[in-house]
Amino acid sequence: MKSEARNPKPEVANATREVNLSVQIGGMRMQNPVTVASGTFGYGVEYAQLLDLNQLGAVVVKGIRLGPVRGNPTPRTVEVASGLINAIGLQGPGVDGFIKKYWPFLKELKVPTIINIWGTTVEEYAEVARRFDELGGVGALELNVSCPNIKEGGAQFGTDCKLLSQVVSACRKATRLPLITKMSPNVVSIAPYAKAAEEGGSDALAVTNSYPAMAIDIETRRPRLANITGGLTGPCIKPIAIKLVWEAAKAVKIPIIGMGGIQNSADAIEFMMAGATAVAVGTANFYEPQTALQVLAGLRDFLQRQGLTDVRQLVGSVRVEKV
Amino acid sequence: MKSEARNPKPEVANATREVNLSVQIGGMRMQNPVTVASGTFGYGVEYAQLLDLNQLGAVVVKGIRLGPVRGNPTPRTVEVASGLINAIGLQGPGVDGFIKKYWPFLKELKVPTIINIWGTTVEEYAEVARRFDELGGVGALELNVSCPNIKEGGAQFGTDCKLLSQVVSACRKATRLPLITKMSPNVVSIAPYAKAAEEGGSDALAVTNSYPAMAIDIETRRPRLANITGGLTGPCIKPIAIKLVWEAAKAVKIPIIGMGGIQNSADAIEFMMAGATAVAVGTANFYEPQTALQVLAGLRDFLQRQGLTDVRQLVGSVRVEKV
Amino acid sequence: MLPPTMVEESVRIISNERATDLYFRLVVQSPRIAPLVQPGQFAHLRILPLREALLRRPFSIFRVEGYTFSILYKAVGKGTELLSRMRPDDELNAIGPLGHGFTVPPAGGEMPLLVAGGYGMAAMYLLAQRSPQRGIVFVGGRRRVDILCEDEFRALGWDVRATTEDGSHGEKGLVTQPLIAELKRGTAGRKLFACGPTPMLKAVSRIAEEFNVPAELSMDEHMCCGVGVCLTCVIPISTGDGWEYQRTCTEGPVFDSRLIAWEATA
Amino acid sequence: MLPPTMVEESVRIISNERATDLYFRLVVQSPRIAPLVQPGQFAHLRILPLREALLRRPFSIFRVEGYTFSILYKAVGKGTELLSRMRPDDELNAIGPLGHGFTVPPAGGEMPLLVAGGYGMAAMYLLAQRSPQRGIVFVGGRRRVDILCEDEFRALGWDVRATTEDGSHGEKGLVTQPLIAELKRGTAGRKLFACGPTPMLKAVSRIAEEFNVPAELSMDEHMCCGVGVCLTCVIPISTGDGWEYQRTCTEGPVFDSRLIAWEATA
Ligand SMILES: Cc1cc2nc3c(=O)[nH]c(=O)nc-3n(C[C@H](O)[C@H](O)[C@H](O)COP(=O)(O)OP(=O)(O)OC[C@H]3O[C@@H](n4cnc5c(N)ncnc54)[C@H](O)[C@@H]3O)c2cc1C
Ligand SMILES: Cc1cc2nc3c(=O)[nH]c(=O)nc-3n(C[C@H](O)[C@H](O)[C@H](O)COP(=O)(O)OP(=O)(O)OC[C@H]3O[C@@H](n4cnc5c(N)ncnc54)[C@H](O)[C@@H]3O)c2cc1C
Ligand SMILES: Cc1cc2nc3c(=O)[nH]c(=O)nc-3n(C[C@H](O)[C@H](O)[C@H](O)COP(=O)(O)O)c2cc1C
Ligand SMILES: Cc1cc2nc3c(=O)[nH]c(=O)nc-3n(C[C@H](O)[C@H](O)[C@H](O)COP(=O)(O)O)c2cc1C
Ligand code: FES
Ligand code: FES
Repeated sequence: MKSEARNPKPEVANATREVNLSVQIGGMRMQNPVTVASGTFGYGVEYAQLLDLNQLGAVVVKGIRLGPVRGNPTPRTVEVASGLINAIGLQGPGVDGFIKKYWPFLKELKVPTIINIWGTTVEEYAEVARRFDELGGVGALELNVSCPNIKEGGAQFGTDCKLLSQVVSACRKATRLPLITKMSPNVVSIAPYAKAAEEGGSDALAVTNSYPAMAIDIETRRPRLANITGGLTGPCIKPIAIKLVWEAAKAVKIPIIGMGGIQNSADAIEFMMAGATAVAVGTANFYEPQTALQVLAGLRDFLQRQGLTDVRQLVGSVRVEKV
Repeated sequence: MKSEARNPKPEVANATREVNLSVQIGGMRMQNPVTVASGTFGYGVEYAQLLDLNQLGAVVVKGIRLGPVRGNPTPRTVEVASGLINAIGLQGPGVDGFIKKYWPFLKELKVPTIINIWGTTVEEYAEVARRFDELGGVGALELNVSCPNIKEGGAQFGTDCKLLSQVVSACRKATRLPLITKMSPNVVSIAPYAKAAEEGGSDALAVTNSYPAMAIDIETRRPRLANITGGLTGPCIKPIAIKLVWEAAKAVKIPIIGMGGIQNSADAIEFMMAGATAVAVGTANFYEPQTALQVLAGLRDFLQRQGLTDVRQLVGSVRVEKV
Repeated sequence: MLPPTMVEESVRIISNERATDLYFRLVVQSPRIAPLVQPGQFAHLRILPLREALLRRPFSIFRVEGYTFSILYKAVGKGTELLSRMRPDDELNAIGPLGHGFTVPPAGGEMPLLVAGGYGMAAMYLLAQRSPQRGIVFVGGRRRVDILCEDEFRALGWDVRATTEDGSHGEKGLVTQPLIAELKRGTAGRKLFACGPTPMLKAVSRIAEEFNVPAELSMDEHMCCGVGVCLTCVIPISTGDGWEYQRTCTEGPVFDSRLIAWEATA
Repeated sequence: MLPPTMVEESVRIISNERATDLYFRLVVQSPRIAPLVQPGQFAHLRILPLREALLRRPFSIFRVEGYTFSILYKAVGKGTELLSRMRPDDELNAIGPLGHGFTVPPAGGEMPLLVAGGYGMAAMYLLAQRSPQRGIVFVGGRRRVDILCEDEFRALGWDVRATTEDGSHGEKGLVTQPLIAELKRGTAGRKLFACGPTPMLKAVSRIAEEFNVPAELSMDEHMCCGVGVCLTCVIPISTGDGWEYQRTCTEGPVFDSRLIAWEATA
C-alpha cells in the first residue's frame, strides 16, 4: 500500500478516478446496485418525503396480481430476535388499481421501477406480465414465486422445479421486459431451482425471499400472527441468504440481486462478494428509511478505500480456496 | 379467574399441589423436560463446576462416530446477529475414546445421558448404536442425520427420506435403546421426513439442527469459517424452529424434543405449545451456562401461575383455530 | 414540491421523568418535527439501545412547546423499559409527525366530548389545546395511576370527568358511564373524539351510533413501518358494498367511527 | 468434590479508565474469581448491553488485588467499545478463572524472559509478580501507545526492554530483536514466556528452537464458550506420530512451544 502511494501514477489516477457503480440486470441498467425489496417500500411514493428515490438503483414495488387483494387479517407482523415475521397476504390494488393510483408517480422517476408480480396460475402470471409489458416504461418484472403467506400461489411455484420453469417460460413469452425470478429459500438446494429459472428465460434471480416461521404468545396460547405462520426476514436471515446467493451464483450465469437482512454497506458488500450483482434493502427500511442511501454511500467509500474503479469487481470476489 | 379463586377447593389444591414435570421419551423417563443440545454441552463434565447436572432432564453429549475425528480447521465459529455459525466438523474421540474418557463420569449421573451418534454409512450408524447398546446404562441415542458441516455423512441422510428411513431402521435393529432422530431443517416440508423417521422406528424426533449459512469478512474477502459454510443456531433461528416443531408434531405421534434459540423459559414454553414434549438449550449455554436451569425454574413458575398440574398440559396447546 | 408533512430527525432528550407508576413523560428537542404536529398524530421512535429488537415504537404526540415535543408513555415491554432508563442528552431517532389526526372542531362548530383511556389521554391534549371550543374530557383507567393529565386538561379550561374501575379516583366504573349520562342530557351539536384501548373505542362507537352523534376514533393497531409501506396496521373500513383494509398509520390512526367495519375485526 | 477451579459470578465495575489511546483498564469486584486466579488465566465476560451479539469476550487477567481483578483491553469492536462506555457500579457477568496458565518459575529455577506484544502484556504481569525470580520483560508494539504496563513491570523490579515498530518509544524494531540479542549473550537456565499476536508467538517459537531454550506460549485463538464444550478454539498439538486439535480455552491458552504443530496452522 505504502509503496504504491510513492508511485505518482496511482495518485493522479486516484484524484481523477471515477468509480463506476452502474450494473446491468438483463436489459435494465441501474445507475448503482442498490435497490429495495418488494413489500418493504410500498409503491415508492410513501418514502418520497424521507429520501430522494432518484438516487436508488431502482425502485421495487409491492407484489401485484391481476385483481385487487384484501390480504390477511391482523396481526400481520411480529418482531423477533434480529428480525420480523410477516404475513401480510399480498394486499394490493391489482394491475388496474396500481396503474391508476401509483404509476403516474413512478413513471416520472429517473430510475427504473421493478414490478413484483404474482398469480395463482401460470396463466395469471403471464397475463400480469403482458399487462405491464403493454404499459410501457417499466424497468423489469420480478416474479414472486416464493411468498410463504398465500395458500394458492406463491411458494408452491418456487419449490417445484417444473412449475417454476413453466411460470418463467410463460412470462418470458408474454413480455420482453427483463425478468427477475424471486427465489424461495425453503429448498434443500437452491441450484436446481436457479437453473430452472435461468433455463426458463429469466434474466436475473432475486435471492432470497423470507423463511417460513412462526411465533406463539404463551399467555394467550395463540399464534402471534392471524395467519398462524409467516415469513422471517431481517438481519437474522442474512447468513442463510449469503449462503444461498453464493450457491446460486455458482449454479447460473445470470446476475443475482442479493437480499436478506441488509442493514449497512458491509452487509451489501458481503452479498456482492458472495456473488450478487445488485442488492436490495428490505426490513431495514421499516426502522431506518435511509438505509439504502447509507448503503450506497458506504459502498462508494469502500471502493475508493480499496482503490477499485468498478463495483462489478466485487461481484463473486470471495476467496474460497480451502487452506 | 377471580370466580375460581372464590371457590375454596382450587385454593386448597393450590397449596398442596405438586406439579408434575416428568416426561417420557420412548422408554426413557426424564424428571423434567429440559435438556441440552448436542455439541453445546461437551460431555457434561466441562460444566459440572458451574451447574448441577443432576437437575437437568437429561445430558446430551457431542456427536460421536465409530473412530476419533479431528474436525475442521479454524476459524470454526463466527458470531452473527442474534446467532452463531459453526463448522466444528464433529471433532470427537470416537466410541472407544468416549467410553474411556467420559463414560465413567457420565454413568454416575442420576439423570440419563443421551448420546448423539453419526456415521458416514448406514452400517456405521448401526454399529455405533450397537456399541452403545452393549455398553449399558445409556439413556437414549440421538441419530444426527443433519450436520451441515461434514461432506460425507450427516446432512445427506436427513434430506433424503429413503436414506433417512434406512438409517433409522438399521439403528432400530441394532439397539433397544430409545432412538431420537435429529431432523434437518433444510427441507421444503418436514412432514415426510418426520413420518419416515417414525415409520423407521424412531421413538422421538429432535427438531431442529442448524441451518446452512455463510459469512464473509469483507476486508480479507475470505469466508469467516475455514469450512466456508457452517450451521446457523441461536435466537435468530427460533421462529423457523417453532414452525418446524409445529409441523412435525402434526405429522407424527412420537414425542418431539424442541430446540433452536432457546434462551429462557418463555422460549421453551413456546416450543412446548408448538408441540414439543421436551426442549433442549443449545447455543445459549455458550454465553449463559445457567440457561437450562433458569428455563426449568421459569417453567415451574409458569405452570404454577397458570394453575397447571402437569407440564404435559402445555404440549401442543397452541390454539390455532383461524378467527 | 409540497412542504414536507413528515421528516426523520435525530432528537435529543431534554427530560424523561416518571409521571405515575409505570407512566413516563419524555420531552425531546425536535426543531423539524415539533412545528408540524397536528392533534392526534404520532411519532415513530427508534430507541437506539434496543438492538436485537429492530422496530421503531409509535407514540402519540402529547404536547408541543416551541421546538420540543413530548410523549406520555407507559413502560410495558422491552422498548419502553429501555426508554425509561434513557437520560437527558441521550439521542433518539424520530420520524414524524405521522398519520391523519383529529379534525379540530371549528370555531362555532360542534362542542367536543373527549373520551380517553390510559395513554389515550396523551393523544387528546393537543386537540383540547387547539380546539377553539372548550368541552368535556372523560378520562378513565383501571386505577388512580392510570389517570394521566387531568390537571393539564383543567388548566386549559376543560371540564374533566374521571372514572376508575376500582373507584380509587373519580367515579367508580367505566369511562363510558358518565359519557352516556352526559349524552342523555343532550346530543345536539356535540361530537365525540376518543382514544384508548380497542374495547373502549368499540363501546364509544356503539354509543355514538345509539345517540346518533358523530365520533372520531384514534385506533390502536400494532405498527411496523409507521409510514404506510408495510401494511401491518390495517383495520377494516367500509366501502359501501363491503370493506377493505386501510392503514392506521396513514389513512388513520383517526377514523370516523361510522366507517369502521367492526364486524370484520377479530 | 474438589474445590471449584472456576465460577460464574456477577461482577461490579469499580473503575474503567482509558490507559492510552484505545486501551482501557477495567477493575471489577469479584470475590469468588479473584482469589483463584493463576498467571496466564483469563476471564470470560458477558458485556450485558451487547444484545444482538450474544457471546462472551475473553480477556487475560491482568492484576489481582484482594477481591478484585483487572483486565487491560483494547477497544477493537462492538463488545470492547461498549465495554469502554460502561461505568462504575455497572454489572458484568464473568466466568473465571479459565484456562491453563503459565508455569510459575520455581525459586532457584530458570530465569524468566517474558516476551509480550500489545495486550499480551496484560497476561504477563501476574507471572512477573508471582515469580520468585526477577527476569527480563521484552515488550513490543506498533507505536508508543501500544506499550502498556512498562512501569508496573519496573515497579516489580524487572528489567524492561521496550521496542516499537515506528521507533517512537524504546528501541526501533520488533520485540524479538532484543530477545535474540539477549539469548546470544547466553541461554543456560533461561526460559521464555510469551503472549501476543500469533506471528510474534510463531517467531518466539522459532527462536526458542534455535537457541534450544524452553518456551511457554499463550495462544490467541478465537473463543466461543471459553470452558471447553464448543471446540471453537483449537490449535494443532503434536501427539508424537501426528497432531490433534486441542482447546486453547482448556488445555491452553498456555502451551509448551515444542508441542505446537505450526505446520498445521493456517
Ligand atoms: C398510533 C399509536 C400511538 C401510541 N401512543 C402511545 C402513547 O402515547 N403512549 C404509550 O405509552 N403507548 C403508545 N402506543 C403503544 C406503544 O407503541 C407500545 O406500548 C410500544 O410499542 C411497546 O413497545 P415495547 O418495546 O415496550 O413493548 P414490547 O416488548 O414490544 O411488547 C410489550 C407489549 O406491547 C405491545 N405492543 C408491542 N408493539 C406494539 C405496537 N407497535 N403497538 C401497540 N402495542 C404494541 C405488545 O403486544 C405487548 O403486549 C401507541 C401505539 C400506537 C399504534
Ligand atoms: C485467551 C484470550 C485472552 C485475551 N486477552 C485479551 C486482553 O487481555 N486484552 C484485550 O484487549 N483483548 C484480549 N483478547 C482479545 C479479545 O477477546 C477480543 O479483542 C474481543 O473479544 C473482541 O470483542 P469485540 O466485540 O470488541 O470485537 P468484535 O466486534 O467481535 O470483533 C472485532 C475484532 O476482534 C476480533 N475478535 C473477535 N472475537 C474474538 C475472540 N474471541 N478472540 C480474539 N479475537 C476476537 C475479530 O476477529 C475482529 O477482528 C483475548 C483473547 C483471548 C482468546
Ligand atoms: C412486510 C413484508 C412484505 C413483503 N412483501 C413481499 C412481496 O409482496 N413480494 C415479494 O416478492 N417479497 C416480499 N417480501 C420479501 C422481501 O422482498 C425480501 O425478500 C425479504 O424481506 C428479505 O429481505 P430483508 O431481510 O432485507 O427484509 C416482503 C417482506 C416483508 C418484510
Ligand atoms: C458448536 C455447535 C456444535 C454442535 N454439534 C452438534 C453435534 O455434534 N450433533 C448434533 O446433532 N447437533 C450439533 N449441534 C446442533 C445443536 O445440537 C442444536 O441442534 C442447534 O444448535 C440448535 O439449537 P440452539 O439454537 O439452541 O443452539 C451443534 C451446534 C453448535 C452451535
Ligand atoms: S405500520 Fe406499516 S403500513 Fe402502517
Ligand atoms: S472456546 Fe469453546 S472449547 Fe474453547
